[in-house]
Amino acid sequence: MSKKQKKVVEIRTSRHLKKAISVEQIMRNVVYALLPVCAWSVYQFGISALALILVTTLTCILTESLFCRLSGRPNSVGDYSVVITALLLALTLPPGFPLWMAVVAGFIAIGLGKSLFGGLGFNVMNPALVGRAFVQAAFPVAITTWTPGFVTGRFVEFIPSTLAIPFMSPANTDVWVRQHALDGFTGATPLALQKFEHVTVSTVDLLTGTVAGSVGETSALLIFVCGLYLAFRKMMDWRIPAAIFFGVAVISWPLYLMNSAIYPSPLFMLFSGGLMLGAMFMATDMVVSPMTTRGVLLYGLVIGVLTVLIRLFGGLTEGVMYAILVANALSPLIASVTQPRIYGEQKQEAES
Amino acid sequence: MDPNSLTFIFLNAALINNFVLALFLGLCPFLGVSAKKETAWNMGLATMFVMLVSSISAYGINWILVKFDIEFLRLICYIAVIASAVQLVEMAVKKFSPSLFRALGIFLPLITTNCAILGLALFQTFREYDFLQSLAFSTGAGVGFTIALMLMAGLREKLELAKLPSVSQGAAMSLMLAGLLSLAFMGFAGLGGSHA
Amino acid sequence: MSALPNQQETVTLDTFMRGLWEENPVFVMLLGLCPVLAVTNSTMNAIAMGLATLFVLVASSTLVSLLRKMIPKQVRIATYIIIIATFVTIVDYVIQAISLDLYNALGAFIQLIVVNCVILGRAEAYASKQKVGAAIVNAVGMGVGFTIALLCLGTVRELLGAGTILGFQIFSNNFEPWVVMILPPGGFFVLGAWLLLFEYLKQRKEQKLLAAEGATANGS
Amino acid sequence: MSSAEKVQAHLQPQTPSFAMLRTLGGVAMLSGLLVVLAFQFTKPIIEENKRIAIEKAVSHVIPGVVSKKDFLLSAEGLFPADGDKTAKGEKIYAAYGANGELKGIALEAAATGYQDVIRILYGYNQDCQCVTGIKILKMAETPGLGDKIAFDPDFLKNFEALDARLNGQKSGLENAIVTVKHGSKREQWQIDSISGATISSKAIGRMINESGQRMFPLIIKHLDALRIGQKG
Amino acid sequence: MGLFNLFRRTKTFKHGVHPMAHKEQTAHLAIKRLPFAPKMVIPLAQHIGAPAVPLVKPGQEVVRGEPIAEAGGFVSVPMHAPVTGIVRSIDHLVPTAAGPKTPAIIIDTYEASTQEVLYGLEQDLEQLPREALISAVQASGMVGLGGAAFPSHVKLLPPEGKVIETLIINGCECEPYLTCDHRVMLEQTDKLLAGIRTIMRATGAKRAIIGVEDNKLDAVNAIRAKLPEGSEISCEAVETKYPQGAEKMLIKSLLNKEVPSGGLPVDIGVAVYNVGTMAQLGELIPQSRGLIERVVTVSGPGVCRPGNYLVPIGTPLRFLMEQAGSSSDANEVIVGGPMMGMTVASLDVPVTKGVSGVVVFEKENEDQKDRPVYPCIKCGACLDACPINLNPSMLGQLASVRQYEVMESDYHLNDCFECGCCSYVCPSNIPLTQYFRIAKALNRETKASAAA
Ligand SMILES: Cc1cc2nc3c(=O)[nH]c(=O)nc-3n(C[C@H](O)[C@H](O)[C@H](O)COP(=O)(O)O)c2cc1C
Ligand SMILES: Cc1cc2nc3c(=O)[nH]c(=O)nc-3n(C[C@H](O)[C@H](O)[C@H](O)COP(=O)(O)O)c2cc1C
Ligand SMILES: Cc1cc2nc3c(=O)[nH]c(=O)nc-3n(C[C@H](O)[C@H](O)[C@H](O)COP(=O)(O)O)c2cc1C
Ligand SMILES: Cc1cc2nc3c(=O)[nH]c(=O)nc-3n(C[C@H](O)[C@H](O)[C@H](O)CO)c2cc1C
Ligand code: SF4
Ligand code: SF4
Ligand code: SF4
Ligand code: SF4
Ligand code: FES
Repeated sequence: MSKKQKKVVEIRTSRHLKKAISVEQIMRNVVYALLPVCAWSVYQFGISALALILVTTLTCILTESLFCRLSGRPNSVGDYSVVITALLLALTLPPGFPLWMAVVAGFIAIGLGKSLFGGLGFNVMNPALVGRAFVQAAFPVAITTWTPGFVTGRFVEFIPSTLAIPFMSPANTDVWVRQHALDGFTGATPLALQKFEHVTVSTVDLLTGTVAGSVGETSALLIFVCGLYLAFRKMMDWRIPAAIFFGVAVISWPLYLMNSAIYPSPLFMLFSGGLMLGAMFMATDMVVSPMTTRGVLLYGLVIGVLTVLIRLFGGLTEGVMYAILVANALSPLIASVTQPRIYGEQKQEAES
Repeated sequence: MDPNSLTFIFLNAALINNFVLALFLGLCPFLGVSAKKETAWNMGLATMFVMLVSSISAYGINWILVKFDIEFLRLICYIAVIASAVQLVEMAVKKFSPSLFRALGIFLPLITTNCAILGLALFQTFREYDFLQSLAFSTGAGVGFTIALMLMAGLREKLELAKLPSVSQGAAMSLMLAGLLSLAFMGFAGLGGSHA
Repeated sequence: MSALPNQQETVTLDTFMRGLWEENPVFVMLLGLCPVLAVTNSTMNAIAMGLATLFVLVASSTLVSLLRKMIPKQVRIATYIIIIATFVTIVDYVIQAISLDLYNALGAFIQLIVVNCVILGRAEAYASKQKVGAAIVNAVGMGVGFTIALLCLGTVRELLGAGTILGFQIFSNNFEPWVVMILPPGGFFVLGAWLLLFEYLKQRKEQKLLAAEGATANGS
Repeated sequence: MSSAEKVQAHLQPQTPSFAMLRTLGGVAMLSGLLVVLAFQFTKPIIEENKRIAIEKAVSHVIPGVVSKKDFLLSAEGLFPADGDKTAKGEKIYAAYGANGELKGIALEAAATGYQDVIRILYGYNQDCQCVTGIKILKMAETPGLGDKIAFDPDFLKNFEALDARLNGQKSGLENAIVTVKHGSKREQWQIDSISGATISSKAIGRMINESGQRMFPLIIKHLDALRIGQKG
Repeated sequence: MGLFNLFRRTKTFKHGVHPMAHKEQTAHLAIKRLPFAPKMVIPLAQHIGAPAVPLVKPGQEVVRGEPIAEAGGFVSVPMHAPVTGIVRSIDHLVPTAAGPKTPAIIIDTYEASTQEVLYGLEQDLEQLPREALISAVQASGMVGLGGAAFPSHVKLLPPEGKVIETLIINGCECEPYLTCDHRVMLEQTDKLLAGIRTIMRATGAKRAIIGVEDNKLDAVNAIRAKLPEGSEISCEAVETKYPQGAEKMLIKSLLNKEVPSGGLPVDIGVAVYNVGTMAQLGELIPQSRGLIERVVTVSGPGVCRPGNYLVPIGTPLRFLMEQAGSSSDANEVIVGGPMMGMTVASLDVPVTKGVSGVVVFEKENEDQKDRPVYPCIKCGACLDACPINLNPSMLGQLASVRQYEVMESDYHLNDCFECGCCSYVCPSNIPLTQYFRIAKALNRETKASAAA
């Protein structure tokens, strides 16, 4: 071939244009979207929350690096997905969760939830939730110990259980709560209050986040807005939260109409507990959700319905995590029954 | 909900105390036949079917055993009668519905002497279920088994396309998957109990 | 399965040792997983279950081997099952007599030994073809291998899940148990982790072997 | 016989069904023999074990008991458990002191807890009309959380004298037995729940209330028969 | 994720992508003639089907417009001399944009030869019967100018039992940068309509619809202005979206009908032609001339004088680039549009009948940068982009574990028409379309060797 050409001509195959959005960018933007939620949680719960977030982040990054090295893959920390996992994990833990248990959760989340399956894109369940579900089963007491927010001195003093010695039981927080909390505040979450006492927390409190709960789940409004940012940048599939909200409403509304003394209103259902965080940031983890429109809607619906069923009829007060995990497990099956009809495919073929 | 109600027995056997994921019964077929959705589905159907047959036969035998006060022969009778009942039904199916037989046939002999089936019969006896309760229990167990099997098959098919690390291929991976499923199913704890 | 399907095997140490490692029923052949996972939430249960299985395994192998010439092929499985069921029933009653608490802890799993694939597998693949001596030694090996596997799981799960072994406190009083370990998922995870560990060690050994071979090949 | 055997052998040279029958029959006989032997040998020991277990449980929930007698109790009446086979009812254990005086009644109750059904034995004292103790027979509650119902001293204290007075018509409890939030017990008929295990605690309250509403009026009705139970 | 598509009004199809159009560079520039290159290279296989058979010998003089090769079969077309000059050789290994080297006729242009075409006969189309019209189309050497270069006359003859009822004229030009069809519609409206009428007569179609993307409303208006009231020809605006110009998509948009999987438009009574094809036919057939030049858009950030040029077929790219000028950073020359076109390995390749544009990119173009390839994160963007509704994610994963047969049997690989939408949107930067090309080729090979 003639070598007279001065310039190097590169040979590539077609699609010479590329949409200016990459995995790394998506993941980075999810991290951005989570930062306000983290900031609010630190404001609400103080340095304990900050320590929790930092510890899970560090653990997840180290675990990811370790497993990449062990399995001979290039280090994949740079794609930011591990940071999302870490942040979401921290946001779903109670504020006074012992740090050593958070390390366990982070290690399990990345090790068992992600690296074991080959890393980004191959995991079968949401890694952050795998981590949380593991510690929930391992340390059921610690993970259902809630402490109130906005206590005085939260920026200089840790919640006593936070600093438990590794492998040792955390200190009891009852006394601490009684000393620090505002009047009558027991640290019970709105869902527990509703379920066991039939006391319904006002929707305004749920929206603004002045209630007890996991580090990052308290302010439904803030989470919703941050999620919207992602939806508008098309980095998150808005159909999933929409289907979840629909599923929640469709089950809880008739129940509420039937007996509003026992069953909470759909609004309460939507804004309490981890539903908003779960719907906006966790159910939308694309790796473990179906891809087709019908699939995605079905998936969201399953999560919504399961969440309400577990909350109202199950042993737990909170159902989002398990609902998402079960839906993750279901998603290959959902995908296989919701493959779209391709262009030009004959009707009878589709039916047979 | 009343712990003896049919719905609760069904739900309990299908989800809360799922045979595979919570009680560890029937792991061999669970691990052996969950690689493909299609086989998993057929296996699930076959298991449901055998469970129903053995539940009914166990109920009958137990009645006789109690009547004659020879409960010490229970184990031997259960295993013998279940195996023959399944064999008989298998022959009937083969005769009357060859297509159904083709779908279930190869699995039936595998299942007959399997701990999920015997476990089902023993549990229903220990818990002193009456006939309808036994039916609810066995259908619940069968449905639960099928659900677990299908979920597992879906996940394993998905992982076929993944770039698994070399150490986590094979049985270890299946067990870890089962563990994750079992973890997820913990969410069903207490479902249907009244907690108000 | 067995290396020597039909010819009579002379009893060697290997007849016994095979069951411990090379053909370990749990870790290598993945048989009888249900009891392995179900009863290993404490060491005591693991030991009891191991011994019960060992007994049934040895007794039924012996009987099968004794009767091997008299059992027609068509009814062999039925015969084996009856023999196994007999011994299981006996074990069941004996354990009830020894301790009701233990019996309640093991639940239906004692009776489920009947369908444990290890036992039927031994009867079919080994005892029905070998002399009594070999059958017994092999069965003991398998039974011990099974018990070891149960112990591997039982100790880890009890230690992490309750901080004790055989009920004795191992860690300090303040140890926070990992409850998940004695719950169902823990069973799957611990067995999975053992298998991962074995696989990792095996692969490392193979790599080293390959490297060594490569070195000698280059050297020569 | 031998000719029949020959014919059989002739028809199916490889599988003489006589041999099959012989083997199966022989093995079945052998196994039957072994099982019966084992059963005979262990039966007394097992029954003894069971008796001890029950007695232990009864004495756990009714202090000072020396002997007990089993009854079946239902709306139709009170029957001795080992008498009439057709009698139907819930099994109750009447517990007697050293002098044969009725110390209390032990009853079983069950309800769904956090994970699975919880089954308990609890004692009822007819004189103070109160519950005197509970013992968990079977549960699958979370270790470290729900399983505290079996041994948490604060929780068990609730049942040392839990008020179970009957109402005026003697048709049910004057005050329903309820489990209340940890730290908010005010009345003698309330059960203070274990913090962090509300569900398991509530299950206990529920099952005692449900069983009590049904059984206590019956017990009071048949009190005389129960009192003489041991002597008669 | 069509949150906003809920409100759309123009006709369109499902899915597809919206790349930056970049048409402003050339859309306003009228078609300009290009001078002759000193050496012309006319490959004998510029179209789909059998190569043409040369009629000339080295050393022979040819006149612009004269046939120099005849059709090599029914699915084949003749070639005509683009310039007046002398046949230098018939080379066997000339590189082409498509890649493989093919035989070609090389002509040395006479200096100062005229652009006028001296070859051809006036003919009265009204008098010609259908068969004659069809052979006239073949004689003109016309192939689809929309890119696929399929011999146009073949589409005029529907198979037994099928009739063409509707003619669709493709004026979408959905590829970024390209504006040649746009200019043709504006400047050659009369010829375009004449061509359409001819073809309607040749096919017996009862109506014709010109589909134009709604970013070219001026073209729509220009065409509509020339259409009489109640005409059987109409002109419709369709949504601006890639690949609106793909015939299956355009049929869906305009007629709301789908071409059956594995079938052709004719199966539902439709034939699709590019506007450029029609305009050229409208010009050539009445004078029984051959196709010797076409409009080519030369554009892209690496070009100094972008524009729509009327280029003689056979002009080497090097000459074209010299005329249009390229910047010093130019590093990639694409023949066709940037979505479906191909990078050329050498500037010696000639402009052929199917070349609608030449796009030159510079190094470090924003949407061009090399990105790392991540594993598929199952985001579903590709599913939402694929106009055929395939599952490119699944296909890609299957391709990476080499299950090519499963791709075909279970996931409709063969329905993929390689539009590139999926790779365009993939945030993991997986070369999906490339995988599918390879998979198809390998499957074909497997089948061929199985048959052999
Ligand atoms: C109760 C049961 C026991 C089984 N045991 C074995 C076994 O010992 N060995 C085996 O290879 N497969 C076993 N299987 C698995 C099935 O036979 C399985 O369909 C087959 O191995 C799949 O083979 P393939 O991977 O070649 O399709 C068992 C399945 C069941 C249900
Ligand atoms: C893994 C896990 C296991 C649990 N086990 C029990 C249990 O066995 N019994 C119980 O009452 N609550 C259990 N809970 C807690 C209940 O869900 C619920 O939070 C608690 O009963 C509320 O009590 P509180 O209002 O006193 O905090 C468990 C929670 C988790 C996460
Ligand atoms: C992805 C894709 C995009 C296409 N876009 C256009 C287009 O914008 N304009 C066009 O005329 N043909 C386009 N085509 C080609 C048409 O499908 C069809 O072949 C052509 O319109 C037929 O006309 P012709 O034979 O006259 O070229 C496209 C093809 C594909 C596969
Ligand atoms: C919208 C969105 C939501 C995500 N949610 C989660 C999540 O809930 N948990 C998590 O571990 N990773 C999440 N990720 C990150 C990433 O997908 C995850 O680490 C992969 O599952 C790892 O394979 C999310 C990413 C995006 C873009
Ligand atoms: S080259 Fe093809 S895709 Fe591009 S504008 Fe022309 S016809 Fe459309
Ligand atoms: S290249 Fe194929 S798979 Fe990809 S979008 Fe186009 S038609 Fe669909
Ligand atoms: S666009 Fe790319 S990353 Fe997303 S699902 Fe498709 S192939 Fe996977
Ligand atoms: S796959 Fe088909 S369309 Fe693609 S390059 Fe090969 S022959 Fe051409
Ligand atoms: S041991 Fe349970 S199925 Fe084999």
